[in-house]
Amino acid sequence: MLKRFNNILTPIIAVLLGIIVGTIIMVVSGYDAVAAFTALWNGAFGESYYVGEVVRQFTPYILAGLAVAFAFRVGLFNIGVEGQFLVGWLAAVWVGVAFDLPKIIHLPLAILAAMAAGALWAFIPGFLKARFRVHEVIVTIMMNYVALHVTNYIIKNIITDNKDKTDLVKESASLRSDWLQSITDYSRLHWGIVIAIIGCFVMWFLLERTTRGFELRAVGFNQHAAHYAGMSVNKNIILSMVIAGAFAGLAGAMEGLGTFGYATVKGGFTGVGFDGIAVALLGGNTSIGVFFSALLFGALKVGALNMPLEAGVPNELVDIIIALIVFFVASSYIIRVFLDRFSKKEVK
Amino acid sequence: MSLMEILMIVVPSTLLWAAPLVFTALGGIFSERSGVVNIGLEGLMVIGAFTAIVFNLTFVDTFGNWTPWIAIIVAMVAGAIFSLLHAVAAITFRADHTVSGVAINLLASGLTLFLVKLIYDKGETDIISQGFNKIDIPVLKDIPVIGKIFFQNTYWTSFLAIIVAIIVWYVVFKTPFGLRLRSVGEHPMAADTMGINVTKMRYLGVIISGALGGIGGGVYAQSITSNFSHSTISGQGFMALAAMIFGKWHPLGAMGAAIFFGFAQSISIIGSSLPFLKEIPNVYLLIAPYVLTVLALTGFIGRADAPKASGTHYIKGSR
Amino acid sequence: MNFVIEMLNIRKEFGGFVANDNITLQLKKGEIHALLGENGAGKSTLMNVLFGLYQPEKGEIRVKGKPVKITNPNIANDLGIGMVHQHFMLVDTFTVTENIILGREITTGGRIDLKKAEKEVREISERYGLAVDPQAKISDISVGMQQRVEILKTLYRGAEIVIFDEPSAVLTPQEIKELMQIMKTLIKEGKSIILITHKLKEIMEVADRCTVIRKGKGIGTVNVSETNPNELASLMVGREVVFKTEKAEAKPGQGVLEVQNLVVKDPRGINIVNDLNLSVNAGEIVGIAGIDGNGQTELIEAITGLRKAESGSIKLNGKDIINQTPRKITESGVGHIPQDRHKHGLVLNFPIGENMVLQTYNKKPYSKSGVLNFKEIYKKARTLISEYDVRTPSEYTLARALSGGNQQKAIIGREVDRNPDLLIAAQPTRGLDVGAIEFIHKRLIEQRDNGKAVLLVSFELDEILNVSDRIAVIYEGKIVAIVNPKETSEQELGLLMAGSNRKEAGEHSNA
Amino acid sequence: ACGKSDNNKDTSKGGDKEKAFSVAMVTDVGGVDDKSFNQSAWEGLQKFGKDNGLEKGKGGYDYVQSKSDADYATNLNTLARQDFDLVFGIGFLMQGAVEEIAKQQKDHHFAIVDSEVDQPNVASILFKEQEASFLAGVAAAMTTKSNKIGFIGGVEGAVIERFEAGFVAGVKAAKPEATVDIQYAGAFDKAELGQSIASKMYSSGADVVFHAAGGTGVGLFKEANDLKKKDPSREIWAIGVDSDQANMGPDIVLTSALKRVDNAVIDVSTKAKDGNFPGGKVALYGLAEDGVGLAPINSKAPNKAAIETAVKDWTDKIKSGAIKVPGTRAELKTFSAK
Ligand SMILES: Nc1ncnc2c1ncn2[C@@H]1O[C@H](COP(=O)(O)OP(=O)(O)OP(=O)(O)O)[C@@H](O)[C@H]1O
Ligand SMILES: Nc1ncnc2c1ncn2[C@@H]1O[C@H](COP(=O)(O)OP(=O)(O)OP(=O)(O)O)[C@@H](O)[C@H]1O
Ligand SMILES: [Mg+2]
Ligand SMILES: [Mg+2]
Repeated sequence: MLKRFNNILTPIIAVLLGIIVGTIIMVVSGYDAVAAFTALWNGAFGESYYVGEVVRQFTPYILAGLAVAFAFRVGLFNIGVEGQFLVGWLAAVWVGVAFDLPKIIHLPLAILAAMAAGALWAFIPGFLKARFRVHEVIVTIMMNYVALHVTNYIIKNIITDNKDKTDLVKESASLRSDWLQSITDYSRLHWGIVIAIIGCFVMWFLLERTTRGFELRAVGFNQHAAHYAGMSVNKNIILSMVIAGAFAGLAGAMEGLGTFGYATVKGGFTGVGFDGIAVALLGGNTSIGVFFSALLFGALKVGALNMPLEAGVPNELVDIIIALIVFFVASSYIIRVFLDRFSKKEVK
Repeated sequence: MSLMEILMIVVPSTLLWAAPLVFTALGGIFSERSGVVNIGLEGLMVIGAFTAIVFNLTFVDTFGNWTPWIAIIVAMVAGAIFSLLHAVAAITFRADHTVSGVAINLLASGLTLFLVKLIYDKGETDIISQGFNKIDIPVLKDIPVIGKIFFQNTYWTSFLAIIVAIIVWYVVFKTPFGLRLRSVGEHPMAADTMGINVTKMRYLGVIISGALGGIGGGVYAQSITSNFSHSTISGQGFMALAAMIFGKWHPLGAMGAAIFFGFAQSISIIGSSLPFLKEIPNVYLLIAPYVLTVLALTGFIGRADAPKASGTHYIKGSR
Repeated sequence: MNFVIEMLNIRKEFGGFVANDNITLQLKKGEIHALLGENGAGKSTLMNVLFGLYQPEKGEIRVKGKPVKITNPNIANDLGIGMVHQHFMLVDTFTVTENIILGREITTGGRIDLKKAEKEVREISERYGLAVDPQAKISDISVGMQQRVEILKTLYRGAEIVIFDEPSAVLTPQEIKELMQIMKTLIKEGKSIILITHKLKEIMEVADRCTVIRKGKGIGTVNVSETNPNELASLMVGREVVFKTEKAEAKPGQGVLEVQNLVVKDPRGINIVNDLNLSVNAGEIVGIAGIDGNGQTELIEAITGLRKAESGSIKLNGKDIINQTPRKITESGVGHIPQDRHKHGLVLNFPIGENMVLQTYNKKPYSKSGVLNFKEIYKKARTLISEYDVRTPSEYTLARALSGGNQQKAIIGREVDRNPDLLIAAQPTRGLDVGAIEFIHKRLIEQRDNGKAVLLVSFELDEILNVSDRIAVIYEGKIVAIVNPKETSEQELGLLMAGSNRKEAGEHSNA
Repeated sequence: ACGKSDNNKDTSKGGDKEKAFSVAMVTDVGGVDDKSFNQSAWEGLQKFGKDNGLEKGKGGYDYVQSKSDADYATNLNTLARQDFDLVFGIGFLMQGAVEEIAKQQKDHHFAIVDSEVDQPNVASILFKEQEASFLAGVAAAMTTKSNKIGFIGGVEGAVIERFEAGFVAGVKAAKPEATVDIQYAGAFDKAELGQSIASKMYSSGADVVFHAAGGTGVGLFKEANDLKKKDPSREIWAIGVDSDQANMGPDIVLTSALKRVDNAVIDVSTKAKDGNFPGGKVALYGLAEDGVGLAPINSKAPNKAAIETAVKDWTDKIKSGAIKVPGTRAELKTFSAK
């Protein structure tokens, strides 16, 4: 009981510690911390518009977080979410732009295309790992760069005629909703959040409740034992990357069919994939953890945009706070030690 | 273009690219050989780049020509100090090494940009006036053919990187320190029973990685970008990490891998001027370095084994 | 009295659990002092205290009469105490010499002087009769060799007192013999030895005195010359122990496993299993005797599908199963108690309950259309845990937290419960105490009596002789002899395992 | 139609007379000191603010820097919600976001730089970059001795293509025998790529290199400075872009192709303030509108005077419409300076 309580308390303390240290940094640098946090709060929850934006940001974070977490549970470190995300984004937009279909077919088709693209992109490192034992970290890093250049090339030379931006996806492939926008005062909130939440559930169910998940987890913990038990280690490695890639591709679809509605040529990475790593790790690589850490990230990121304007505080401060929170969560062992000591004293 | 001309362009630019990656990858080797996974190399480079540029801008009038050299020493110290965070988290607080490394990356970029805004009241620094410059290496530059290709229009830092890689190889494989470092990364309990202080060795490994990562960042900023902004270090730390793995945690291997990355990059740049590559759409050249790396790993490098205990915590008395 | 080491009233706790409770052990100069106790009795803990890895809560340690505080292994080394650990403390990727000099490197000009170090290692190894190749990599040498390296490590550091923690658990009979010889040599050279072992025979053979501990408490010290194995065993367990496992005559039935002309290559391309023929019938236990490295592991891995066979045939109940997937083979009726329970047998980070369905999770009732049924899984786990006496706080406890013996019981429970036609047991009792061994042997025989075929691989000749109905001797990848346990002796087996042919072996043992 | 909507706006907002006209901008991830168009835009905004007695901050003039592409819309919207009368989106990357927010915030004015948004409350600011780079091409052609000239582009796109086409046209016009080596880095923020490309160009004989590559171009100056430092007698030049980049290397920066985003920002702001907001229109800024230009020629340039004269000539010809500078590769093919 106490242990479970501490399990919940530890991340909360980590968040508090992050905020405290962030405050100290602000005070030392001569900024008004109260104004900064007020601005942060207002920028995240102050108006229904910002709430909508937070949820909008939260959506791809969940899915990118799941993409990292899922692979992690099978013992693979998927740094390639960014690339899988980009190809998913492009695929969704491509289908969204190129076809004219009823919504009931078009939207799922576009989403499936994104998942398939992300899955394909992740299949390569998964396959190379399984077949040739090539370290997935390097391959996924390299695949990120390849994705960036290839998607840029496709947007410029294949989807458009030398333009930097595709057309808007057709209404029939859009996740946007006038209703959601109207209740949040024109935020870009879209139906993707429903998909992301389903994604959380799917990951949980798949890993914890199915025989396939049993295999994946077994492979993650001990490949030899999994092999001994008759599971195909290679198949599960590839499968885990493919599923992770599908999550990442889905995250891309959120941007392509929801937030933006188009794809553009990019000068560099979006950062969503890399934030996904932090989201997953902060969430302990569980789906429920990813859900909450994505929410925290989304709120902090969106709220931060308001800080320079309203409080004159650089929004990098929020990056510092996020980093500190990750750091303290990582160091939760030491927090636990303190908590244990504390609770022991209480008992006595 | 003649082959000679091509080489005269490709080789120095390869080495220029490679140098910061070599330093940083060497840093990674120290950390991982001691058993601490260091995905925070990117962040350490950021700290190094930031420190070097700020120092350079501030003290260029005092130190003149020597400024960039002193700046990389300062960057080295800053990287070492910053890496202590990773060490404390990963070793003493038993944090997951990867999580802690990610925190280091996030913290480094947030903190440095915050400081840039605080110090300069804008999003990026000015351009330094004294960076690392192109040089011809005296004497060696006159060697026929070789001299022209390798020792002209090049940078001292490139050669420093190669020399440091050789020194690191010597230290890691030929000295008691190296033996102990490696033993701690392979089997910390065995090292402990031999009276080696596992915690101390791991701290040293991480701190040295911070120092070298700092140098890597400082070299990068002062020989390539000339200022510090959010995009100064964008992925080089991960490339260094890749070089380390590619090089199988071996200093000379990592150096070779870094040079290979540099070479692939240079080819992607010069490619469009080579007759036989001219017709190829640019995108193929842009992705060439990354695809080549993957192919190389798949084709003839194959499996790479990390130090056995890397990523684990050594808790005295546990089994 | 001339004690080199005195551990007086030592108490060591692990977060409330008392592993050593007021234990006293006194080591005379020049003696081999055995330390005996069940699994988990606290032997390793006591020795780790002596070696400076753990700090005792209470008690005093004296070296040559002087009270000392041993706060880390360096101090132990300086006091002349060396330890050969139960689980080897060797860096696989280093050479023999590097492992030995680690922490006490010989340098010239800041650089490790490997030449000089190798020379020194060679000198010591010659002096104590511990032949090793100083330049060999640890991962390339046999377990017996590795143990020599461990011993050399202590000698290199000038140890006067050497602690051996279960040194024979991993050795072949020949190697054990050599080890006993080595210990005697050490004593002759003026060293003193503490020996932890579960094998009473070894104690009787080499030890001078024996201290017994039970559940963390000291029971007492006896002179070996004044005692016998039965007395030692009952001191240790606290009750009478039966040694010879009771079993009825085997009633072999039809052939279950038929291996013909099997060839398996190792990664270097050498035929590690070389044209091997073997058959196991229903209702019998066939024991494979052999020195480690003669192809036992590969043979079993080939039968169970964990390793690719090059050629030949493996038939189960007449059906060819060669090079099928482990899943197919398991499902055609093979149970496998693997040699390395941590590597293959268990997912240590899974609850023990989930480990119980490691192969059957995808079958009814444990899952239905791909969805797990935890209720059924844990129900099964509870049954097996009580049936096989697995001592665990609960079925939800991670397998990692169980002791080796209990992990092994869990695996055996799981494998036997699947009711396989062929049960393969590789080193099923390695490192276990007498009580646990007895339990496991009974279960194997029970399987046989139920008309199943059992294939037992063990380096323990006692075990082979005791449990098997037929013994197949493996040498260089071939079955070189099939003998009847009742008509052979340990000597004969030993010689066969070393490659002498049947006739020679028979002559020798007769002579 | 556009004019009408403007008038509507003015009447609707006519009530609060006390409220000063306020204006703000959203930068892309570059920030206001990117030594490129964000910086230039911000300088314009600051100047406008000062000239009109505004304070930095709400109700005056301000900017918000985006941290990713996803932030554009949020930032534009935030500024509109803070009741800035006019909000600039700086850079073609913001096109989609501006279009979208403009549709929602119909009674706010927006402007987009470097792209077109067809909404009644959006002014699209485009530049005739080709005219500035044409002049840069003339300067380059008249400076080169090797007759080899380099062009480094950032990411391929319409804007950079205008720079490229104009530059090549300028070179051809002034010195038909000179060749231009064109290479794109694929990024606007990779100085190392710029440096490697520059290194390649200089070592294969080019002696003047022009960049239209934002931060990537920093590498060009680094390389040129390096070479110059190593061998001061070597005659090599670099040409900057957007703002006057002379301070990037007093010895090597020949001139810069100016894109006066600042002027355009001031112009549109002033018009909006005066009630003449060019909503729904494309405001095109070329040499004639003082929207583009060429920075002063480096005083160390060998034939500075001759270049200045030539530049002056061409400027007049372009302004008068006597020649039309090509803005695409296709147009370049048919271009002739005669
Ligand atoms: N690091 C530890 N943390 C907690 N408890 C421990 C630890 N090490 C040992 N113990 C406890 O101390 C008891 C004694 O363990 P020890 O390893 O000394 O037994 P042993 O006599 O060597 O057994 P074996 O014959 O299996 O080697 C164990 O039952 C275990 O419960
Ligand atoms: N870190 C630990 N925390 C708690 N208990 C531990 C720890 N390490 C070991 N133990 C306990 O120590 C006991 C003995 O462990 P050990 O691994 O020595 O078993 P063993 O019978 O010797 O197995 P093996 O055959 O693998 O040597 C077990 O009861 C185990 O639960
Ligand atoms: Mg023990
Ligand atoms: Mg044991």
